[in-house]
Amino acid sequence: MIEARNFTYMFYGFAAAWTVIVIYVITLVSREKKLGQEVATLKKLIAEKEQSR
Amino acid sequence: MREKLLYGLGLAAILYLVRNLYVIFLVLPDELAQGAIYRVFYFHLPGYFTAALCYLLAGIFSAMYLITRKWKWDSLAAAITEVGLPFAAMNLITGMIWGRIIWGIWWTWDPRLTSALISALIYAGYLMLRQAIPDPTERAKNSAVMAIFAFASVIFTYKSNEWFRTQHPGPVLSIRTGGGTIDPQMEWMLAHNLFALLLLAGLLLAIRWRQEERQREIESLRREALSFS
Amino acid sequence: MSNPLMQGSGVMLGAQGVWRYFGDFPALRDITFEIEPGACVALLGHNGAGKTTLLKLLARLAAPQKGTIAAPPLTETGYLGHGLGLYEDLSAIENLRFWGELHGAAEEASGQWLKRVELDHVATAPVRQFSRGMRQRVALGRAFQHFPKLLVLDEPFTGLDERSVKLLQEVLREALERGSTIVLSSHQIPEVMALATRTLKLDRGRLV
Amino acid sequence: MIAAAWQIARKDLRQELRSKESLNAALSLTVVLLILFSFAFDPAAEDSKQWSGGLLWLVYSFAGALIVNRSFARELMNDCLEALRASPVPSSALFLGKAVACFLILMGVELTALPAFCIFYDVSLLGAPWTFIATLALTTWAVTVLGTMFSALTVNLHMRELMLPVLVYPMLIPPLVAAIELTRGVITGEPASEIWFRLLIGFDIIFTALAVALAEVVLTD
Repeated sequence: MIEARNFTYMFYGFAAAWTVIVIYVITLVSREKKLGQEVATLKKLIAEKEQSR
Repeated sequence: MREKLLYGLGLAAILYLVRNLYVIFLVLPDELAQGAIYRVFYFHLPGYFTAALCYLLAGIFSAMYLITRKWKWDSLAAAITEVGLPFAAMNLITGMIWGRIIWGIWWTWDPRLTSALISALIYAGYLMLRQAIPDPTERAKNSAVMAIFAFASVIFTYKSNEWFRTQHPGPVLSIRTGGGTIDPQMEWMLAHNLFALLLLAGLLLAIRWRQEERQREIESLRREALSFS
Repeated sequence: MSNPLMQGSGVMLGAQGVWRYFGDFPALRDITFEIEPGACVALLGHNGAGKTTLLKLLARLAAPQKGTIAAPPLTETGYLGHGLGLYEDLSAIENLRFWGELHGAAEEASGQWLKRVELDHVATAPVRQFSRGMRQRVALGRAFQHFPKLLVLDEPFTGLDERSVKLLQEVLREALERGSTIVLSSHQIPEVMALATRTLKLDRGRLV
Repeated sequence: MIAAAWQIARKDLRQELRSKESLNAALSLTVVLLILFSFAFDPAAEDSKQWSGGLLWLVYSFAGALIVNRSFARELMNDCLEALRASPVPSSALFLGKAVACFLILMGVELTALPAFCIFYDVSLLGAPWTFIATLALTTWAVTVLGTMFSALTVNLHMRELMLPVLVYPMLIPPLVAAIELTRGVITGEPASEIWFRLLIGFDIIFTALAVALAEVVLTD
């Protein structure tokens, strides 16, 4: 169905569109991890403080 | 429960997009004048609408924050602005690639392109402002005000640009033209893909929103860890 | 308008179930109190207990997220925060006139204040050239020159030289005699206790 | 309200005239930029009349960023901003007073630098002086009203000098484009479309109203 005319650029277009989304999803996932770690350390810190009081 | 809902939403969005890609590539015919390249249009236009909807909602959520002073609106506004930007980037990049073929240049200072770029810059500025304010209350308040100004100037830029000559193709959707300029089959595909992108944006929003709430939780935990010592 | 002759004029001052948050973190938790007109209240507590936050609420610099604050309007409030609130490039008299105009003080009040704090000879010199003690004496005028019914002072004794401490005690006593209500926070317990008619103590955002 | 706004504006102007902090900086920046641009773009070129108006507005908007930056920043020393908030002045009056002071200072800088521009780039604005003055006033107000608002929004940031232009310039593009087109019309003698004036006036009205309405929110905690 697809003719060859401009086919490469069409491919670039789709690749670019999806790369943007994929990169964003990757940043989201990495942030998710970082946030989880941070909550854990802070909660530990506060628990230690409560004990030492 | 919420986790499962998110996974479900993600799966639905991906399946829908795959189905749309199949139709775009293998079912729909080429456009006569442009050949295969016209297909980026199925992401170009829905990407733009998704971003525009995000901008609009960011303005509404920010106004809601200022009225109710409930944190949820602040987090929602932050999340949706950020989610809107990749879709704006999708719109700009596919547009540039299309322009390279049809106009022979990557970029032209056409009013519509310019206003799309300016809007993206303004909202990137909004995210920068959020990053720079450490106090959560001040951050929520000031960025909500900025979002309202941003929305006003996006509308203003867009409207003022409509007055000028443009080499960008005019409206094609039948809602604006009264029908006739676009094959109904193609228009249906646009609607399908817009729906798919909105689904994806909704999923990203849900994830980002939760992160924003957790970020605030971290800030108050940190404050608690540092105080009363 | 405030009038020095309105002896014992009552002000409504108090808090009812007040909460104020930093993010999700409550800096003030369920604060309720009432202050009778003409009282001098010392607000005590450790650093970070919420003293400054509470004073800002009383001076209507901020609003609570929950609960209500009763306080006189801004025209009848004198607020002195951590900063002196003086413009370095303007002279002492220009500074006082500016703040006086904004608060609706009488026109001659600024000059009288400078005479009162023995700075009338340098009234036209820019504040930039003043020593710290001199600045503090000018800055007091910002809160006092319009004879407010409510004075809200955040750590007014901190960093004052001896002369200014005496002066501050004097003007506070005068204000009390005029019928003003005073709320102040302080670390200098002896100086404050000489004046205070009652104390409020904050601990971790709670009244104790 | 107007009286209070004027008191604030007078105080700001007096402070600025004493210290000349932003006046000197803005004025020397404009002159330096005008000289620098003359190397990038040849003022003797035939088409110089087409772009010299745009260059002028570029330079003016840089000067504007310097001036509005100081507007709320000058209240930081000795916590004057807090003292102002504790005073009975309505926030909208405080905002308007500061915006008016910025407007007058920026107008002063622009008018002082104007002869240098006319001489360096061999430009005459006398063809349509009133069009130019109206453009100057409307655009300067657009720059100062939005700039002062963002000066208030960014006043507590460490990087406010950097943040302010990044946030404000994209929003100022429509009025600056209008000013460039109108000024080009004055310089070349072929009057620009009236639509640009409407754009400027519309921008001024909308953003002044928005800023005054939101001043209360921005200036109270």
